[in-house]
Amino acid sequence: MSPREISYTDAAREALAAAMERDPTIFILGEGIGERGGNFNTTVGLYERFGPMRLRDTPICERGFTGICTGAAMTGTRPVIDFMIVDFILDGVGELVNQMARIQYLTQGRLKMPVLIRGCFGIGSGYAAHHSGNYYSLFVNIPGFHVVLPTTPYDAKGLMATALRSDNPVIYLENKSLLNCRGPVPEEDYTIPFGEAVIRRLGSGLTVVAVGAMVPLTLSVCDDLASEGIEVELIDPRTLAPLDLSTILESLAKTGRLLVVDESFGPCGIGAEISARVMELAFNDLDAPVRRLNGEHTPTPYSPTLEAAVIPSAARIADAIRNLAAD
Amino acid sequence: MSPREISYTDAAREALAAAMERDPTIFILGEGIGERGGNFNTTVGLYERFGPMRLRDTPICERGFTGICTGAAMTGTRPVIDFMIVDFILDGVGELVNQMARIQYLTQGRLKMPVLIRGCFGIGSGYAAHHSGNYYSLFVNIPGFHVVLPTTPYDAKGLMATALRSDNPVIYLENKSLLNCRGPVPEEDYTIPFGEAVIRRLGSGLTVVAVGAMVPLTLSVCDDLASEGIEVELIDPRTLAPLDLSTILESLAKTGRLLVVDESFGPCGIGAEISARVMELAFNDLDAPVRRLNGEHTPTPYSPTLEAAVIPSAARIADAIRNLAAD
Amino acid sequence: MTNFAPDTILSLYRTMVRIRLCEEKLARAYQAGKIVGACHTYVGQEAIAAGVCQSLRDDDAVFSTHRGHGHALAKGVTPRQLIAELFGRASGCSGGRGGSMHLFAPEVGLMGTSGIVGSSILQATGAGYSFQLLNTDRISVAFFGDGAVSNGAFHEGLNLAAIWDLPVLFVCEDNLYATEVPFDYATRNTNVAARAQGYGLTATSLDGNDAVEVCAVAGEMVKLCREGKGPALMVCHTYRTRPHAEGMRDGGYRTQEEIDAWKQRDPISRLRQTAVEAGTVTDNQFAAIDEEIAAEITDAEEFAESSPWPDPATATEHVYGSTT
Amino acid sequence: MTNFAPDTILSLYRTMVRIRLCEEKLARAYQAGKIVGACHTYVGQEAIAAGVCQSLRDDDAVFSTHRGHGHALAKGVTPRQLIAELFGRASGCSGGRGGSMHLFAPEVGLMGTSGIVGSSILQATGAGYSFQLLNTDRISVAFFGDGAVSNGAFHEGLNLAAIWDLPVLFVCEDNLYATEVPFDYATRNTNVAARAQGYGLTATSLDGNDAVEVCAVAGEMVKLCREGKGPALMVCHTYRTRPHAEGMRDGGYRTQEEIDAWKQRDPISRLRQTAVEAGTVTDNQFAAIDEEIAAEITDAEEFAESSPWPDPATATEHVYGSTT
Ligand SMILES: Cc1ncc(C[n+]2csc(CCOP(=O)(O)OP(=O)(O)O)c2C)c(N)n1
Ligand SMILES: Cc1ncc(C[n+]2csc(CCOP(=O)(O)OP(=O)(O)O)c2C)c(N)n1
Ligand SMILES: [Mg+2]
Ligand SMILES: [Mg+2]
Repeated sequence: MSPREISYTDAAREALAAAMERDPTIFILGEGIGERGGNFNTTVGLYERFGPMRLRDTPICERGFTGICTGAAMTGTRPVIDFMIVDFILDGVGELVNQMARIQYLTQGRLKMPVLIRGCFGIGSGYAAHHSGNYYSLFVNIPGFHVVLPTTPYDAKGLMATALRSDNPVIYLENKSLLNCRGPVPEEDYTIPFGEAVIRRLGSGLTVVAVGAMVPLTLSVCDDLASEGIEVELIDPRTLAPLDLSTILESLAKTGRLLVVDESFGPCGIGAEISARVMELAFNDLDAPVRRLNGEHTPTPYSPTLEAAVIPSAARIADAIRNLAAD
Repeated sequence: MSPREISYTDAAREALAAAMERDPTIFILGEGIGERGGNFNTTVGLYERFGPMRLRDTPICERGFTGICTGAAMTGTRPVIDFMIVDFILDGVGELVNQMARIQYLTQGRLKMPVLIRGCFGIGSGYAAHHSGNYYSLFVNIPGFHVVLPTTPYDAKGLMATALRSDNPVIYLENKSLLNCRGPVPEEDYTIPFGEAVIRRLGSGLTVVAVGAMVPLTLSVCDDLASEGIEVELIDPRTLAPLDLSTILESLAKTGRLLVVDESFGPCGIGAEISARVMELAFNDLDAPVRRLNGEHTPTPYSPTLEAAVIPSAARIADAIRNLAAD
Repeated sequence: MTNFAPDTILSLYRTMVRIRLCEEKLARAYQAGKIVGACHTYVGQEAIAAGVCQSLRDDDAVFSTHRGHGHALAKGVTPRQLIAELFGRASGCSGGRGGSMHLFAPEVGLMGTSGIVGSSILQATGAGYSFQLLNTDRISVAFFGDGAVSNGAFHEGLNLAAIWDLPVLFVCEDNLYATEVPFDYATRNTNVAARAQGYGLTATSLDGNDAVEVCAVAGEMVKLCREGKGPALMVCHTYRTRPHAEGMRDGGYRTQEEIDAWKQRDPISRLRQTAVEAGTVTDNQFAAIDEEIAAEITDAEEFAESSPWPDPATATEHVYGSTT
Repeated sequence: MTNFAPDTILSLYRTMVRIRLCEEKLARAYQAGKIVGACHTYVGQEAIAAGVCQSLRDDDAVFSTHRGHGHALAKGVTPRQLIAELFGRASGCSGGRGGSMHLFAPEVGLMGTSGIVGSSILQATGAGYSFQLLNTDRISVAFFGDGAVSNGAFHEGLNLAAIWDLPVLFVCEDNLYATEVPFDYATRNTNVAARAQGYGLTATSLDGNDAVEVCAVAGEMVKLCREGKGPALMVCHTYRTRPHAEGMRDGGYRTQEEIDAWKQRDPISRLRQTAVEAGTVTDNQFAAIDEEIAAEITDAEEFAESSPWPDPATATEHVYGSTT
């Protein structure tokens, strides 16, 4: 029997529903996450199962409900904040950084901060300047957060399950372009540990670490490149904080070359961190400098011709790989 | 005649006053920046000179006045936001990132965004978790901002003068430990271009790029190190966006070794960016991997014993330099 | 009604029809895949943009929302510029960079629509600050929905405008819902005018589907602000008759009866009928406008469709202005 | 007054004296350089923390501000734990990690003081959400100053508490100034109780320097919240008689006459005098408390001073809890 295939969104929701069944202290706040089931179907069917106290529609007050979830997590419940589009998180950054991320530390661990923060991100489909944000590097920079970017339905479920057992605030980010992708997902509950990368493709020519939607996009060019004689080893870190450097370093020890592909901004981005860490830890393994391929350092334009110009495309990824192979 | 020596804060204020004299569209918003002259004396005497319309005390509503200054800059004035302690900026991040940083782009330059955003930052003196923040990496990551960190009275004045002539939002950050430092400052108006680093000490052994208060701290150990035979070339980038890479690369070409010292968080910080860029551009000049010395990745604790443990000290800087020299 | 010259009536009507026909064109274009991203239409609320902007000058500043096509057109953006923008063309008012939620035409005082709820309130307040500091009699206008009322920006913006006596007109378009969340769920106090008075603003509520009333009240409030007696707020009760955004389902949260009842209060036919009945304007005059605008919109769509795409090489321009 | 048993009067008095003597000790320690960073004292406002916390249980949650020593002591943090914390010692209530603006003692329901204005309002609202979801009769309390009223957190927090009927008591301590900015500059409407009613809360204003009144009103409001009839807000009119923070000058923004007038309304001597005059409690009983607390504070300072510093090796612990 071939395994069941479901969508990314359904997989994440399955883990959420199972956790809510098990843990009555979980509740969800967000705009349209109640009866409506979420703008991106993140909570479809849950209102009917768990009722209005556990799926609570909010007015448009992102700072407010971020602060509220902080206080709730300090007093015995496990809040889920569904930001819908992750750009809206920016109005809550004060509550996230000054409060949520610091209270475990300030109480020496006497209080826990089990909050799941989720939102859809990424450039594409003309979402334009205010709905295309990628803010994971910011949350990697700040101590106290886990940052999770599932790229398959299987991972969406398993990482969600882990997030909903963590003591820590978890930023769980769903790339808009992946929401409808389908893949095999076991029916039973399972967890995927944070900080364990997965190798999406084995290869000995060079190593690519791709982030979010760049994982399947990079994968899509690997066969062509193989026919040119370039064997890519593709690593999906799955969580950026914690970051599984060992898997990257092991691959690099084999290939000697590393490219980081990330649609987000380059400066002080996750690619910079990976690059710097790899140099610090494995300078002698490097046959060429670590390279980064990022989106352009601009706000996201609307027009399809402009939008396409600011993100890594399959062609640009392939070129970057070719250049590194030849470096 | 030896040149006049004044304090860092006085130097910055001198440039601000001169600009206000010249440009009647400049006004300042903040808490206690009117008659009181600013918690850190940033505006002492200006209220008397320029009156209540141009120095306007605000209620405690950081998001509000950040948004207001965005709208003001779009309509012909040049606002200055004085955040006092820069941690308070976090409540305004939505307005800064989603709006202020993007409107020049979205209008194809038909609107300008001349806003000066200033605040005091840095770990020290028991300011603790909510008053010790360093958020420059965040603003380097986001396109649209200039990020300026003067470390001497001379630079404080010249960079302030440049900021107040720029079309762009400028994040002007003053390290609390430098506010009272004194140094030679010409009386006349002058500007310092953004993106021009300065070499604080010449040396051929290795290169250190230090950020903010780490510049004088690093300088303080250089002579001792010289007596051990380690000649440090110390670079103060002065602005992190734009970043003067040429000066760093030229120095590296000579020394072959680079250390970045930054009291702020390592992951996705400015040190990671410098490290990654340097590797990309000058891999073959590197005799050893670029090293970073950062503050610990934790909230800032209060107690002097803990606080001292989370920031680079003179001793730790010296050790890091010795290790790199021996690498 | 009697207060208004036929020219004003015709002008209000023209603006409303322009908005309506543009929106209908855009809705069809969205279905045809010519528009991507978000597209929130203004159908049913046209009287508000038309009535408010009637009293504004080009150098007054309007700050708008995600539902901003109507505000843009009423402030003077042309249908060509609007449609071309949503089609992602270089000839759009933002050069194709913005799309529906980022319309900018500072030349005519359209200082931006916004994909973030609440910001218009703050930016308009800031423009008021500029105008006061520059000692002009320009004013600024913030449009926002009922959904913004429970946001901190409302609180902070209104308060700052009030304590500094800024020349800002706040226009709350209460269409009963924020996406699908009813206003009376989002707050225990839906009386936005009373709340604004609580901050010290001059404020009033009115029928937002009555262009004449909107225009009359806005005229007074604009005058107040221009004379330095601002800020002021007007709450316009209204309804959007299309889904929250194009491509979204519209069920579950409201009834067909409610939609139908509001369609009966359509601002365009109401203005026309009242004016014809009062004998102020003839039906022929209205019909002529219908024809004129229909042609204008057809032309605008053709213009948009034949306009060039933006050059990808320009995608990274204008992130920064100059720093001398 | 007549409503309260002598025990309650003595308890209020004891708490207030404990706060006062602690604060005076801390102020001197600050001058002596034993305390670094920010240190905002509560002198003059003691009746509020004492009166409100009198009706709270250990498992009720208090969220406090930058001026939070009084709230901490009234909620059950001991002077030893408080002074040791400000001295940066491992025996402090936050293990020396927090200092004045980050006091935490969840064991007794002190859920944190905060260096950021406004957050206490939101976090208390969230605790109310927990208590409602968990179906307990616990309540939460947000203390905040007049300065927070013009912040978006006030607007968003009160609104959410109101629409969800959360068991939260909001306590606004209106001491006329936010640092040096007068409340009547920061807003055109200083009637915070009326404003809270505008959001749908039960709300009232009272004399915050009268411990008996604070205690009586708080008792009622706590009961209301515990019975699920919250949220509620009380505005306590009061005054801080020391500078905004230790080490700051105190001139320019207020007059010596104003300070002196408020010193006449000192909550501690008022309670004592009234109770003695009413014959409820004898002056000797009060004097005994003075002595008891003086000894307690002396002991606390000695304890703090002889406590070990935190081990630098622990500085990076507890950034994360576990993730299984
Ligand atoms: C800060 C923020 N949060 C959430 C959204 C998503 N969103 C877009 S429109 C909307 C509803 C707005 O309602 P309202 O203000 O009443 O305007 P209307 O759509 O009814 O015209 C929401 C929640 C947003 N754009 N900005
Ligand atoms: C968000 C934020 N902005 C600014 C400050 C700086 N600050 C500390 S206390 C204070 C005044 C607070 O006034 P109020 O709330 O009335 O409390 P009070 O000091 O009078 O007790 C300010 C502005 C802060 N702590 N947090
Ligand atoms: Mg609405
Ligand atoms: Mg106060």
